[in-house]
Amino acid sequence: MSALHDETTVVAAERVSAIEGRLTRIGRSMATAMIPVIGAFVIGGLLLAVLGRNPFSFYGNVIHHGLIGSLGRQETLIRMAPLLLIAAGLMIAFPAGIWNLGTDGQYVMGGVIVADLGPELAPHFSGFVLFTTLFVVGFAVAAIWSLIPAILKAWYGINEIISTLMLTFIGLRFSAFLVKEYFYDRETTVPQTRVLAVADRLPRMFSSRVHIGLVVGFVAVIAVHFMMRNTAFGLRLRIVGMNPKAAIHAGMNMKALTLAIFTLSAGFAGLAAAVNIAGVDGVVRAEWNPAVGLLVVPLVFLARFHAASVIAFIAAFAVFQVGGESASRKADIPNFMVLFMVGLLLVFMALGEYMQLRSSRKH
Amino acid sequence: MVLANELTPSVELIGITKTYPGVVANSDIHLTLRPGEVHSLLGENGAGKSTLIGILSGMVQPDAGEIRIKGETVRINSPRDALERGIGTVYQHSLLVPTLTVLDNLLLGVDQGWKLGRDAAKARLQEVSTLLDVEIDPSSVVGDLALGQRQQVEIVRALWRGEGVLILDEPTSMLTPQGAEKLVQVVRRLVSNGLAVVFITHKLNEALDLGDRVTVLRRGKIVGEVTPAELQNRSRAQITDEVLKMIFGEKSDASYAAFASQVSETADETFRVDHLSVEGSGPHPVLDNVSFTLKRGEILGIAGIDGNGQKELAEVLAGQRHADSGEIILDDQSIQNLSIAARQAKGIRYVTDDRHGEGTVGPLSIALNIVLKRVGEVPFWRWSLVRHSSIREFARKLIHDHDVRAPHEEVAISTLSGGNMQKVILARELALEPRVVVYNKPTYGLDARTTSLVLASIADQAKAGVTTVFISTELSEIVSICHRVAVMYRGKLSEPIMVRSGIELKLGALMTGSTTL
Amino acid sequence: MKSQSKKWIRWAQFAGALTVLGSFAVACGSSSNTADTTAPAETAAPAAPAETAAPAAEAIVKTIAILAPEAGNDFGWNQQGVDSAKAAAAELGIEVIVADNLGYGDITPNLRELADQADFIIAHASGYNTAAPEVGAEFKKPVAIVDTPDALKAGLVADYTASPNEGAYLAGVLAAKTTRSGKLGIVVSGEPPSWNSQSAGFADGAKSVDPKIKLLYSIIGPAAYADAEGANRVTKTLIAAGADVIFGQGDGSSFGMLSAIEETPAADGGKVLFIDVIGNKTSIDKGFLLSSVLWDFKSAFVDMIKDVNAGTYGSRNYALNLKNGSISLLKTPLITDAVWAEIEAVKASIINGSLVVENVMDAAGVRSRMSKTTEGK
Amino acid sequence: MNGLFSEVFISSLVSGGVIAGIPLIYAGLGEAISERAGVLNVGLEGMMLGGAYGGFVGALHFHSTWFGLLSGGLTGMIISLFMVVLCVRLNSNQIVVGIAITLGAEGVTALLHGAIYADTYPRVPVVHPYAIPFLSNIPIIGPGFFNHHISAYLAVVVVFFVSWVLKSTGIGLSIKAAGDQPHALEAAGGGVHRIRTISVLSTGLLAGLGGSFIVLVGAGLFVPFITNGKGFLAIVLAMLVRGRVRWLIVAGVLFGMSLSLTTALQLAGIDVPIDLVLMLPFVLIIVVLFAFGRRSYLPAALALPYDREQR
Repeated sequence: MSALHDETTVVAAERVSAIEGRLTRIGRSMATAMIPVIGAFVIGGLLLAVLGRNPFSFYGNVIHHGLIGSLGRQETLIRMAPLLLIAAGLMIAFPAGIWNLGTDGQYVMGGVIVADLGPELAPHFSGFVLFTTLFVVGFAVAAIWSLIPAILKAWYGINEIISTLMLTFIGLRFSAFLVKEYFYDRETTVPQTRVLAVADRLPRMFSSRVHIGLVVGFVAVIAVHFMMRNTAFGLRLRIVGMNPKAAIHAGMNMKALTLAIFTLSAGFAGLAAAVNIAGVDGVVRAEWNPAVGLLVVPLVFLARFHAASVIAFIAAFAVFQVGGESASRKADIPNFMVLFMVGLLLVFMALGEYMQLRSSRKH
Repeated sequence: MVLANELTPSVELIGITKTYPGVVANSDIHLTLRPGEVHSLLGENGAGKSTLIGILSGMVQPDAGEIRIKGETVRINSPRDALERGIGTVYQHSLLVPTLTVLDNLLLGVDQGWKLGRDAAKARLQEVSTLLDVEIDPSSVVGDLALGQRQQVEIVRALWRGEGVLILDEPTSMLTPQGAEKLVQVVRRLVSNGLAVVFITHKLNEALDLGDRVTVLRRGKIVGEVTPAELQNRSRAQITDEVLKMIFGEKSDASYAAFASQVSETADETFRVDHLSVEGSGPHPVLDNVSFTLKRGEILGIAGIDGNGQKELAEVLAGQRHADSGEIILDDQSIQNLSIAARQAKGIRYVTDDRHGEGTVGPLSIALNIVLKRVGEVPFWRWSLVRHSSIREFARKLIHDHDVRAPHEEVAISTLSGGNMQKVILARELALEPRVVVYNKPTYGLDARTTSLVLASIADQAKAGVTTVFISTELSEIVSICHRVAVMYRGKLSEPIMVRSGIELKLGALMTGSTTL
Repeated sequence: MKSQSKKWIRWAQFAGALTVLGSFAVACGSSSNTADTTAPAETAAPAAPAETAAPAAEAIVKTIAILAPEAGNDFGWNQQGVDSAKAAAAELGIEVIVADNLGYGDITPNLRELADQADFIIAHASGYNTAAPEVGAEFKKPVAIVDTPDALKAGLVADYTASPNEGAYLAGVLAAKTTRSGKLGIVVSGEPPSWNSQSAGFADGAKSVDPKIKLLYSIIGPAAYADAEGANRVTKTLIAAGADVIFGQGDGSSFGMLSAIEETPAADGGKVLFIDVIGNKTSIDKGFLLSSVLWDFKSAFVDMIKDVNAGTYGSRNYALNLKNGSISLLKTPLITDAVWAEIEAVKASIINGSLVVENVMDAAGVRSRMSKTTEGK
Repeated sequence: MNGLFSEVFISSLVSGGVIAGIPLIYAGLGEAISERAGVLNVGLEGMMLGGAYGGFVGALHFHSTWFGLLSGGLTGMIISLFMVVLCVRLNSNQIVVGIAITLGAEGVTALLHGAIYADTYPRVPVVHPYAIPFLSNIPIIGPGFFNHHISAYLAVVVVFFVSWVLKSTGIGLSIKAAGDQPHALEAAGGGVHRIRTISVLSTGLLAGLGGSFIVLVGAGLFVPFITNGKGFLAIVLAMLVRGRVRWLIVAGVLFGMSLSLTTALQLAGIDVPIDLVLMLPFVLIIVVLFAFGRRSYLPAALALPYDREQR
């Protein structure tokens, strides 16, 4: 009995110290969020200095264009929409222990069908009906495409890292084939689909250029977050991810769950493509491969599948991408600098995660 | 024995202290291991035995204190250091690589050079297994071995280079009575060759039988010692009584009650298993025509050495494994084709032996583990949305009813000790109207008191009308609570016989296949 | 308890990241650029009819911007575009903003930023031909696009399209007159229309000299555009099949072709020669560069800017061809004067219209012109 | 065999396939080692690319293919140090660090190449093939398979060597234990961190060799992003062979051959849209996976960090 008593006192003490430490905790977590950024900026700054550029004006330009200036900030927000949707899908797959590394293929497959369908439907439907249809189609096509690795995994135990990576390569080729053979707009010389007219694109918000796809992205990430944490389905997925044997032991239908994980995860990638095509691109060319999925993967991991962190990281990433290209141009260095800086940031964020873990273990 | 005391101690621990966040695992431990002596360490789960072994074997670093080996102060920074200084350990949980062969497991870490000396190793294995009187195929893959066989390999490995000190962490828990007797002989032979043996157990009789000296740990501290002189000169009953007090504090209630009661002659037959078979990849079937019939409230014990098909039988009954032929009948209805979930709904429950592997989801809270098999069900979920308050309330009640020692229901289940984890599993399976419960080694790794609690709760359930299949390797447990017992050997189940006293030796013979069924 | 505090950390991280990024930005970027606040909302509406969207008469181009998908020093498409834009700007005494390495993904952020900063946009990739006019309409800025002649829109959009088939035809003539084995290789990294046009032109030119000449055609492989290794492999394969002149079209991969040619002798033990496209690799050549179909965009760009200034932009497209000198064949020391004279003659007949080179843009048309390895000798 | 399908042409196709396959064998072997030790190395692409650049610079500087291979291998190894420090020592997420390494390497090599070599595009020294006596005289396939630079044969030798190490040596046992049951390795007196460090460094070395082979033997020069996803392909091949590393030789060469096959099909005038032809190599992998790769085995502790005191 006394052992139990001891433990309750410890808990009570923890509670008190938790309230006391809340302020310092906020400070600390802000610091842990910023240290990696500062670290990456310092190393990147050194490289810039070696190349004879002023690091301060470079970073100033990144932030200024990516975050502050209205022109760039809008682009940052627009860029975030598909990234958030892809992240929503990964927030389902990764906690469930499914390594869906094929979002790029799923994105392109969803996108190519939506791009063909959009101009087809636009004259007959408009607004809500049109976009809902396109979103559903994008989601569904990518989900169907992902049935291949899903079935290979659920019925034949075939590792999904291999199958999803391969299906990305295949999907890119297959979509090029579709564009060239079936969806080719014969009025253009370059193989591409017909263009969804600017008037038929997603509505924009608050008299800016930011289309409502951003809202769809935010809603998706938060909804997935809520689903994973508060619904029976989400708990089942997490159990499958944490301990598949326990899931079997508890009587869960592994095949059905595996199919659900793949289709949902891929579906969001398809939805991301649909949003971007209906909101920004309006068209898909043969050989189209925006290759955004692989960039979202580390962000989702670093955010530990938490909606707030996912949104924060994707925002920071988009700021960096949009601002970085502009800043590179102003500094007259190749924009490969952005790629390098993103790599650096990720390395430092991984380091920061380690520091955070260590400090939470200590306290 | 007198001579041994005059020699330099093999190992001396002086003032060893180790704390984990919130727990003092070892506090100011002083312990001396002498060559030629078996030193029994007794204590409940969580008394700090495992940490002490960890420190000796180099897996855990102490916060304070000193270790002397043969009089020389040393630091044991890693298991490698320990092994090089002649301290070999048989761990309670298997620490073998499942994908490697027996021989490669034995060579692991020993042979750091280029070419492995496999031939020499085979010879050495032959030597050691003759010494132990066990038969081990060097080329079989460890993952294919039964748990009991794996433990034999571990003992071989510890003896492999155990020149100075051999630590055995509950080594008999999976052996047959005959096997345990053999181990005793081996240990005797080893100490007569001048080894110091540390024997960790929570079984009082074993500790007293085998140990030349007994030290008792409670809550990380040494609370008492029985010297060789005392062991020789005082009566067993007296010592037992004293040691029990040391282990549990003043009140001692660890002796097994006689749980079994008679099953009513008129009780209906509720559960029938007909000619179940599962084919295997090995030479004989995994399950070979297994049949039995149980009355309401009856407890059938299934004895046998690990790996003879008991686990598979349990899994087939639970619906986790597909049977190639045969039928399972509950209340005159076949449940053969029902899913796991549907069987659960009908009151079939399975208490797995693999607590960490499949019984629980470590990072989840106790509360969620309690509703693990009811995810999505009302009242814990409504409209598919989780209702934490309802889950917590339910969990708190079960935690209280089953005396689970945990700070609260929201802590991760992985932070619980094995015994408390098992109580959570029992609470989960026995809640909400069980009809037939299949237990697979429910007391494995638990201390005497928890074992006794678990057995009592199984017996109580049976009295309340729950039909029970009780799989165990511990004959004493089977004898204490079962009405009938059958033995599994190579997938075949013997005809169940009524439990009576003195049945153990006969069962032991059946378990090793030395008598026909 | 524990999860509560974790939640805190997550949201605090979110808030912290944004706040600190923000304050950092204020500190660094206080020299706020007012131009950023342009782009009024009403431009978000669909492109207005061309006649009303025409820029005001006083709009004189002071700054131009060029957007290129890959590095501006690639000895090819991107470098020619960038260099031509610089030369055009220098000639007219105006500013030029170069944005290269932009890739083929979402180009709109860069387009909008440049549309904001420059008075005239050159979207130097066929992949930009949808986004650029849209952004141009949004900002009421004239843009130039490639390979899309139908997109003409007064004051806003015009196209510059090359007729490289004519230049490639000359290259084909040159190759046919140079080959010893009677087999020519064509290696491409993809099948965009302009390359199809050159492949077909090359084939027709070669066949005009020798109808029985063998043409071996291969696309590199799955990852073609920067696949120098694949280019090297395919080029060597074609050399093994007997080709001793290689007509190569590929961005980064064309360097792999060049190195394969340098390493591998032809079947007769002699040199294999390389005919490049678009750019001029003379400065890095080791004596294997036979020629190149050079594209020069400068005059087109100059004409465009002048038209913008005159208010007539969008009424016509701009052509690169032999006649106006923006397509030409590179003369290297490997070409004898006699052969060069013959080529000049063919060129003259193309320019005066007596010889018409068919412009084939589709892959099937290209393939129909090529030899099959299964055909008998 | 009439027409252009001459013997020289076919052996060139074979030879090209082999050269395309060798980098996959090197890098795949590296990945197989680190996966066996429990580290999922998604940074393979970055290590190959770094190795490609390092090999390029080394070969140019020392005018020697062998120095190029050496410096390429070393560069790969240095890049793998990131993985060692962050993932093996500090237990960071292996996927995050792997992708970071790939992106960083892409950025750095492109920047450096742009700054230093983009005006001259220098070519590395020409490699001299070594024809294996007798074997290279076999008609048709002989010259294709047995007339290569020695570093190509070296790949095969290294595969057999690693296969032997994994099977018959103490370090091999330790590597397998580190991936399957790291606590058992520790209990047996081996150091999990030490073994994983050695494994990841070997991965870096081999990936670097593979990358420099692409530049030195395959392409003859460096261009940005020259590895073009080969690192990811190598990861797939390593998983495909499931620890039986000798099959990597078959897998690598088969994949290379399927690339050559796409060229051959085009030249043979098979009238199929090119995108479908170029899909072939990847479809092939899926088919192989389906036919042989069922229940594919992966080490139990793959991608899990190791912490001695946590079980």
